[in-house]
Amino acid sequence: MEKIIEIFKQGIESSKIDKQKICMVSDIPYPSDITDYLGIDFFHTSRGRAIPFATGMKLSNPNLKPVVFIGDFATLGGNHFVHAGRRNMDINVICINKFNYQKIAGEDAPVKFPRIPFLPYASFDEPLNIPHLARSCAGVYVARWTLLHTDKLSESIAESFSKVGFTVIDVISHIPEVLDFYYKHSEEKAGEDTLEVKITPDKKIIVGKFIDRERPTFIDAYNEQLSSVLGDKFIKLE
Amino acid sequence: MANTNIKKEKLHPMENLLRMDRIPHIWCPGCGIGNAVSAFAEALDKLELNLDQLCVVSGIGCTGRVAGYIKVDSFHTTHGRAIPYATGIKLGNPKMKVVVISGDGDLVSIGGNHFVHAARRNIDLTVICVNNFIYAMTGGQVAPTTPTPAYTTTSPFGNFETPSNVPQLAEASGAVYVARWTALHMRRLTYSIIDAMQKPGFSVVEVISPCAMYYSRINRLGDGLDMMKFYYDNSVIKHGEPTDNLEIDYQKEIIVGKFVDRERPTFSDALQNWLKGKGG
Amino acid sequence: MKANPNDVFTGIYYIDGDVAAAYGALAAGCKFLGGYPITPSTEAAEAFARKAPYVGAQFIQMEDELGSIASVLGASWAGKKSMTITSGPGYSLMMENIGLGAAMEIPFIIINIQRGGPSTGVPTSTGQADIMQSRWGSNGDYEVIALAPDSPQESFEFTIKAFNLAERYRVPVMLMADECVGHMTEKVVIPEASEIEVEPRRFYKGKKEDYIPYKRDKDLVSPLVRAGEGYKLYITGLTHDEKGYPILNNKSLPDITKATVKNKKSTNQFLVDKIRKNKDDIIELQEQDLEDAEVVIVSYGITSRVAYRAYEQAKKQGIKVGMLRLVTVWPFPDEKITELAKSVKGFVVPEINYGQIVFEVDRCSHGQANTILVPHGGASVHKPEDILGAIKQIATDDKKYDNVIEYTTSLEKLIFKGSLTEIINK
Amino acid sequence: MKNSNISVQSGTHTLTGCQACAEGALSAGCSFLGYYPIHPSFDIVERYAERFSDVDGVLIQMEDEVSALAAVLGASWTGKRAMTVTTGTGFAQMAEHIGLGIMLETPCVIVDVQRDGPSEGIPCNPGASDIMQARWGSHGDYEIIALSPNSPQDMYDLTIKAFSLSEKYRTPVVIVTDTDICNKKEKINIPDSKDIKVSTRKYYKGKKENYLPFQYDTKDLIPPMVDVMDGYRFHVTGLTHDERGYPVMNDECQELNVHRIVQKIRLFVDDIIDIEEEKTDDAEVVIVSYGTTSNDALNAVKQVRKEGIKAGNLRLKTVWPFPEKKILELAKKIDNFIVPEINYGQIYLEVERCARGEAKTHFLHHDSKKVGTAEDIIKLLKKVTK
Repeated sequence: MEKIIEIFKQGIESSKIDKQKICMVSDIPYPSDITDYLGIDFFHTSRGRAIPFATGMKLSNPNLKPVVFIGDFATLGGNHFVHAGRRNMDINVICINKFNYQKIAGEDAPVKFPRIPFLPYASFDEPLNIPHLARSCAGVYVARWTLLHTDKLSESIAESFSKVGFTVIDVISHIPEVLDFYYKHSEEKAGEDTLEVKITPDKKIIVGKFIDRERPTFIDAYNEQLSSVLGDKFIKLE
Repeated sequence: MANTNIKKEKLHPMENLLRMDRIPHIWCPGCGIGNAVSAFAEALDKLELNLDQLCVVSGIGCTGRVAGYIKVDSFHTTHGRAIPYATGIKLGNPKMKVVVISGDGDLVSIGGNHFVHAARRNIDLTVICVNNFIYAMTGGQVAPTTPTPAYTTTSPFGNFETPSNVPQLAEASGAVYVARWTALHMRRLTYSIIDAMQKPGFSVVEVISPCAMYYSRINRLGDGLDMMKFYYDNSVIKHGEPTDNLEIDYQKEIIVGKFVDRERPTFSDALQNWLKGKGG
Repeated sequence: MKANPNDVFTGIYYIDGDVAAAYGALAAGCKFLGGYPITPSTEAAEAFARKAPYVGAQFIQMEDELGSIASVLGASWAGKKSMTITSGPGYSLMMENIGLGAAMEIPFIIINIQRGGPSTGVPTSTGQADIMQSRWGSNGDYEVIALAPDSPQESFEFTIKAFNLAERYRVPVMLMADECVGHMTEKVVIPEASEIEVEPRRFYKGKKEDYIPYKRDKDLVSPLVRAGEGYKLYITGLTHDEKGYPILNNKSLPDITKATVKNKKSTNQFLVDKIRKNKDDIIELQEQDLEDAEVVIVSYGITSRVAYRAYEQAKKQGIKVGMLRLVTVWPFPDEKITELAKSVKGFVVPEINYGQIVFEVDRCSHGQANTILVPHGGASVHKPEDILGAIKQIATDDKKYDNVIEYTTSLEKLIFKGSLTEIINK
Repeated sequence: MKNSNISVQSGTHTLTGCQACAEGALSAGCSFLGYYPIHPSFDIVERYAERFSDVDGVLIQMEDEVSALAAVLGASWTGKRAMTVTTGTGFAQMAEHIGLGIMLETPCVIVDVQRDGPSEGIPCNPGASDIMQARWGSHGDYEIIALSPNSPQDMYDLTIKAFSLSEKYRTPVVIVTDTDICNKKEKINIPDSKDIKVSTRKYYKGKKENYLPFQYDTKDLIPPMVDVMDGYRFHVTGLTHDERGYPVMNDECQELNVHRIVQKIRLFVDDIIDIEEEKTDDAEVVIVSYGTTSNDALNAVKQVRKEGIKAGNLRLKTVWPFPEKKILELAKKIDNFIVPEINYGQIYLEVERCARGEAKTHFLHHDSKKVGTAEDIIKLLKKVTK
């Protein structure tokens, strides 16, 4: 099983959340034994539409806890990310971030990068600063780890389950050699201003938990606003 | 009419910039979009650009109709896709100055992703976003910018969603110039547009505009001019204010000013550098 | 099953087709609407938003149509009857996810209030040019059901019918209304809940361990479960086998997925078969004077109301004319047309487009009868005189034609001072 | 053409279908490629990325397919030949902008590398199930030109042809190909640059003041075009417009606009349609095939001819517009049509329609696993000729 899934499993188990209520929604296919391995439902949607899919699930059944895995997030679903954050949908987002940098903190990567046919521009098309975007669109929990920060990542996942609202964990992943290189050049700075955590070739990769705050979720706001206007006639969303 | 050398009286001070054969326009009395167009026309006048090299692209909506009234090469495209369309024009012909004028629903809701990514790439576009807090063309639906708890036709019991903060989104995505003015800050708005157009890179000017027909009618806020005055009187100019603080509350103070003005290599620059590095 | 009285706003109303559709959806037990404003469908979303809090339904205005349809798919898997409502351009944006819905076999409905196209077209006026798109718009092979109402009353009734068909066959159902129906205000009678038949969702009833997501009953439809109940669902838009596991091409797979590829049978065939084989149960037609007809008008949606006028006028003039109205446009009644073609002289197909369903009619008639198209670009409806003209043309012409005849409408004559063919030949 | 930079690598090369497509685009002077990466179309991008500086081209990876086509349309108005590449799911997202391309009468080329099945389907298997989508995928009424190559060489030729047609008719042109052809490596011949002929779009030549972006009474119904920055200060809109490009929303304008757009293709079908016939002169049964299936069909014809069955093959190089007359002409001579497709019946319906009951039409589901084999076709051929 993929490493992130193993860590995810640890996260679920240490969080004591009712496993049955978790729905994993992703726009990347995972091996079909994932459902047995994790013991949860898995939905593979069309590219980029995992977040709105999860939004629909959450609103139809507010007891569910959708977890969205997005692959090379940065592009297709960006808008849904921004707006789900704004609404504070109770969804946990895990971004698998596979960026390519030959150079980190001024040091060259020791390995040759695999050929990436998708990104002829990878070397200059700047990647999004996902934690900062998540903060700007009002996510309640924002963290970043590399895949090699196994324990901290699984703790983070467990913690995000205890949060109510839109949580984002930016997981840096790559082929093992590169990942090792990234890991060595990372630095933990909890609570760092997200503006500063942009990944650039001349700085270390900053990891850690950046944001942890409270905001009413979409469903709370909906229930509150409509109860205040309609009173008893309103059937609450539960 | 090619050889009429007789000097006619001008029908409009901006006659050479507007498509006079399409006037009267479709906007309601008291709408702020007209102000934005005036400010834009004024800016063009002051900039003394070669208008042949200017191109205006709009999406759909009330503000989307702006392209149809400005007498330059103008495109009225599909809903939310003004920015990618403009990206194509800019990259296809880098000499062009491309301006996107559209509304909040078009740019931030359906076009949010394009907004984010064009800013990230830092494509050399100027975006003028007329924010009237509502979808006016379709009859007053809730927009991502609608403050809580304003009433709209699709939030008949009051809006409960947190509104988008356009300058913050622009800044977070990487825009190099971000400013906000209300529709009555005509002079400042004009100079802001001039600045934005002279700045290479993705620049955003947000114009807070009243919607007299829907937003103010549903919420009983008076006519367009009342609202315009209200926004003007309740605005506080704070240049360089951190964009976190720029959320707009319902009928409260609005912070305006120039918030971001920074330098980043544009897409074309980065592309050229990359090509040089490749030896090409 | 009868409708829940709480969901039904019984009474006599004077409302437009959009609002009627929203009431129909609520009556059918729809509990989720993910929408995005677009003229001319917005009134339906507004009506839904006004009523939703009273019946425990949820309306959300998503950031775009791509998002709204995806949220509808999610909501349906979470166990609620769900729908979205849109018009042409939004419908085009939904295409990818309609395919996903068809592949995952999710019951949901889309109400498309058609407007004049292509592109932005004429937002505030009518059109019928998305009919073929509703059948073929997404990539890959799938079948859908499409209904075409012609009045606000039908807009109410067909929405319920659409939900019933969607739940019955686990398939996306399109309600292809048009701007005329959507914005037409008429008397609408909403009956008592006890008079409304509602198809409940087919929930799986067996043991949890034995559940196989795409194991089909006799009618080729498989029962559903809700997400979040411990069934460990694996649902994907990739081509999948009975268990829902993806079937991938062995050669070019990443290593992780290779292990899971075994000899599996794709379920794609069933996506088309479950509709094609149940066609007779799905298709609904309205027939008028077909027994001795020489000319048959085939129409659907708002056009059938105009065609009816032409039909009456033709009757008066002694032409043996019949009417065939397609209540369900898709699946198409192939056999019915083939059968009619043997006995009639020709078909008249008025459409607010430049030829879509007319080609289907022409195909099914196997060259046995002539087919004449009365085209119309949209933004208004046909003039009955044009349809009448076409009826006369086909009734008096004994020649057999090799292709669909295009009737030169009065509008075309007016605009182009003749027909476009003449401009070219000049 | 203002940006007529073309880059032709004349000679014989061994290329995959994807690479041939990129070479074709470069030979046709395509200088803008907007795309979103999706399997299996990215090989085209890769090849193009290696060489795009030769044509002063621009290559941009947009954030999704919706914007990829939007950017292509925008670039086309700057006078560039522009294209985008995608596959079924991406093509579905482009639906809205195909409509915009039609409405603004913008020349551009869309390459759809089909894969098997609806939605995500089987990404690596060939399919042919987007054929109807290419024709009907966007809302509203329009006609489209779609080409279907069957080999890398054909891919090269048809890509050039696609640019030619799109420029000539001022319309988006779709190349519907599939993974099989795109991954197949074959020898292809790239001719001398002087032997490559690409039509250029019709530019407006009259007085600036008199320019009408959508002039309707031209002889060929195709209005002349200008580029941005030429100083015409024109306005175009996706709304229904009059000759000036200004939105006017009534049925007369709709007729003026949409009917002309539809007829500018329908009235020139004879010029557009390109078909290949194999032994249809004396045939009793004709296979109607396109794309990769046509190779299998040709094999089948070859084999059954040895056994004395009079079979022929009609290959559709242009799938849309559909060669109605040709089918009817054949139908009158023969008894049976066989339509093998990697789908559950799409072009079959068209053949059935055009045959007008003169010949029987048989559908064959040529499963994607069976691509490269002709047994099922031969079997059916034998069955119908018995």
